[in-house]
Amino acid sequence: MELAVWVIILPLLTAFSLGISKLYFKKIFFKLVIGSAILYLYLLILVITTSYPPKVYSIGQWGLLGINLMVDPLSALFLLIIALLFLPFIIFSMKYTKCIKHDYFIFSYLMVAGISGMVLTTDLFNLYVFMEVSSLSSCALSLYKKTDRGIEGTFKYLIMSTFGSFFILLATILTYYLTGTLNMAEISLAFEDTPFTIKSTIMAFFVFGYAIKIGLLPMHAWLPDAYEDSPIPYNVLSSGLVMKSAVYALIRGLYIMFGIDFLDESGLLTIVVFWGVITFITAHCLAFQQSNLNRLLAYSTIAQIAYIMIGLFVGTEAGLIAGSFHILNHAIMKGTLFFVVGIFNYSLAAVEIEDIKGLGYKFPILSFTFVVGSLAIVGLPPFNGFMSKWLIVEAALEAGFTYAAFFILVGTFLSLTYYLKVIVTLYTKNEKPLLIEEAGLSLKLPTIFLGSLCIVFGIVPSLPLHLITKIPTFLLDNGDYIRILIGG
Amino acid sequence: MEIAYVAVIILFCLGMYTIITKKNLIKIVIGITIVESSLILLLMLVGYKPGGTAPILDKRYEIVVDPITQALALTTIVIGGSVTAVMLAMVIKLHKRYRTLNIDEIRKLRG
Amino acid sequence: MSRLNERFTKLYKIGLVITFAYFLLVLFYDIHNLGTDRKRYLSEHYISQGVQETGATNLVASVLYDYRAFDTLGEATMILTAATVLAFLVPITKATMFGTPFKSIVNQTVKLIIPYIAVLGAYLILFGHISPGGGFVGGVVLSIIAILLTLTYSVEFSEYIFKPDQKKFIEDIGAIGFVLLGLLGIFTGSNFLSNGQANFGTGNAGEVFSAGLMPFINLMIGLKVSAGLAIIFNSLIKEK
Amino acid sequence: MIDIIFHLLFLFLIITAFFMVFTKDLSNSVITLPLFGAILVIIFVILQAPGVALAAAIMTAGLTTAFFVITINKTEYGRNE
Repeated sequence: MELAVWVIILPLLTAFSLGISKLYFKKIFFKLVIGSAILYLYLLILVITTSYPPKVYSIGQWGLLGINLMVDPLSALFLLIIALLFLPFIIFSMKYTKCIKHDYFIFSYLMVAGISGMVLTTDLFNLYVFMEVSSLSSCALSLYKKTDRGIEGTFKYLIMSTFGSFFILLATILTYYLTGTLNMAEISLAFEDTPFTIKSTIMAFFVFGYAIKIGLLPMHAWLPDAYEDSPIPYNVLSSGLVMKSAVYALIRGLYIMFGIDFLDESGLLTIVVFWGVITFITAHCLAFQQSNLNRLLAYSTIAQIAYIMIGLFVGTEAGLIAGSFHILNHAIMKGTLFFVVGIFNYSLAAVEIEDIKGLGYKFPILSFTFVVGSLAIVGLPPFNGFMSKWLIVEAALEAGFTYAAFFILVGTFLSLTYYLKVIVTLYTKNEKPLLIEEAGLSLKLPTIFLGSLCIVFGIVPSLPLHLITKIPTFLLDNGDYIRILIGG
Repeated sequence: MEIAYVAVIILFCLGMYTIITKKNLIKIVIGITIVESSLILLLMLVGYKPGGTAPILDKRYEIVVDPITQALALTTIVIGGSVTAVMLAMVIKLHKRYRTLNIDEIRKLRG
Repeated sequence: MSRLNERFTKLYKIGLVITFAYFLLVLFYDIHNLGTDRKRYLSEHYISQGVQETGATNLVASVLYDYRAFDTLGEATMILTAATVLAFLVPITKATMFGTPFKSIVNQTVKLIIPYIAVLGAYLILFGHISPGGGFVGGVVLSIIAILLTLTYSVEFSEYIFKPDQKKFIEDIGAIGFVLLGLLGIFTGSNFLSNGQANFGTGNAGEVFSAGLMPFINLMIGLKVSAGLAIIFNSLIKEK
Repeated sequence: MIDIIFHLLFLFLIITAFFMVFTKDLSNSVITLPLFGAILVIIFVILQAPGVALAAAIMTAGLTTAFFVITINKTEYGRNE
């Protein structure tokens, strides 16, 4: 069980030693990055496989006095996403980033350390600290190209994420004031006798703070600007992990500290489902008018995360399974799409949709992966997107949110239209000769790997599902999560 | 003691107002510093016990102020300081590229 | 038309903020008079057994570097990230700062002050677990030396004294040292970052080398923060 | 006696914050920032928090003001429109 700590320490140690290798040992840079990425992958797989009966790892052996780490099936799912996305990200960005490489990998290792810290900790303030680490290093990555628009978009991203963190910090301080502890399990025990109004206000602060970071409706304007001029491999990690870690922190905070019956009683479930429906409708409509590929995918990320929120906040066990499965699927699908767009950008600096006219015939495999990815994200039958979207619709119907289920189907057709727009331009004939810089294998391999994962998880959904079906046992009734954490 | 909580609320809302309405980039970063200082002040108020002494236990004291909030406040100060430094670096870069500090003009020039 | 629109959005935002302020006032009022039986068992434990368990008389340092040392690790990476971002943002052609040529009086006084600042910084770092202060505050005081050099003489002179590569190296050494000290807990059989529990000899509370690994953690963090903030200040000055 | 000082300090804190936000000239509001930080440090000392007072004195009142002054200098110094 002490491997859980290494999941956080290893990326930190690599980031620090990369800093030193930049100065004195320039030769070992390549080996260091790849070696630690592979070691990290192996470590993650070890931690995920030994994660089922969750055990508690207390930092500094202080038990409930200090900070504890715990690998719950939900955090094991996020470690699986890190495992699936991080190595392709490293291989892809080895060749993709032309300019200084040391800082790029220092930031990416710090971001992954921040996210894995957030995912493993059971302490409220530690969650806030690691969220700040991961958001600052993701801002650093997003302004890597130093273009005017990139810096402006990142500035808005940093302002909004700090604004959201203030609300989360305010809520953390108030929970500490009311309960006297910072450990989530003890907070939920101590929250039993706080009056209803105070408890729901603190919950409102948490939801508002995390909604800014997730990009729900009124606060989503910063997301497309942050994605526009940032390096494409970073977009993969950002939409696959950074946004989702905010979703994770929200789910962990609400389900463990407040408990499912309080969420139901305070009406939060219906509010968030309604909020999700409005968000993905507007996101799909806005995505339709986009001509820039990155902005289009950014709006589609907002919509997909709205689906995830609907799935997770339906409140039933099926909803939790569907939402978590969609978290995994969306990370893979968006990863393939962004990687393919990255290769088009790398080979002929394609940014707008018109630039990729007629590429279907020059890059047959890549365009096929793009079609697979976009059909999966729209939610057509043979692919994994369909599986999770169908489970979300089923859970929404079962829990009585019929309007949500209906609007998800409407959303599917809306997203079909703008993805078809891209696919059609991909395959229309294009006379003018294109100077193409050949994309090497190290760019194609990650894309094809993630594309094939789309198909595999679509046809054999039981592969990831046997991990995901264990998630609701620790979230819905937070009793045994608390028993393990306090007993441990 | 109530004026302390009232001051925290006023500072928090003043900082939030500055972030939302002010057009000048540096004023927005000042607003963020104000909100952050108000949260640190709130942390100190939460941990204060009337008649308590500082948490340096060189001798036995009967009432001691809560050390946890001071550790959290130290962490928040350092985090806020480094985030402000990064923001100000971006403000300088933005000013160099767009020759203005007004956020609306930057949006117009962005194209 | 935009004047009216402008006024309307301003009023809308003021209204939003005022309702939020009233909302907070009601919340704090409820919390304040609820707080008669506030449960404070965690801080009671730290106060009563803090000195025996960790050996540090400064309870804030014992919470920061022993009970919740993981927060401090996260926070130390924050400073490293900010320093790397700012060093990365500096353009190749450096900008010169306001070149006010100081008289020799200022140069002389700076030369006299610097040793005292160094002693003060070292005191704050090494006595972190006895008197208020600690790794972060001492580190910032130490970084003031580099900042004074940049302000009074010039960035080139300060870069000549403390080369950027050396500062970056010290920062990374400090960070790795902190993690290795944490790993020391694992190698001796107990968990990560364990200081008080893993009987590292907490000694008697008042002395300098008393709280197990805490003086060394303080030292590492002090080095790291001083180098990091020197890098941050210099790259902000060189920023164009 | 201490209560009167306490109330005055908080009043002065709020006045400095309002002045910082609503002055037209930018360098005025940046110069008021260390004043805001200094009052905050005094309040922390009264609230029995020496470690935090030290850190706030150096970080918010000291270094952040230096960063603001540099930013003001770089942006206004270069203003040529």
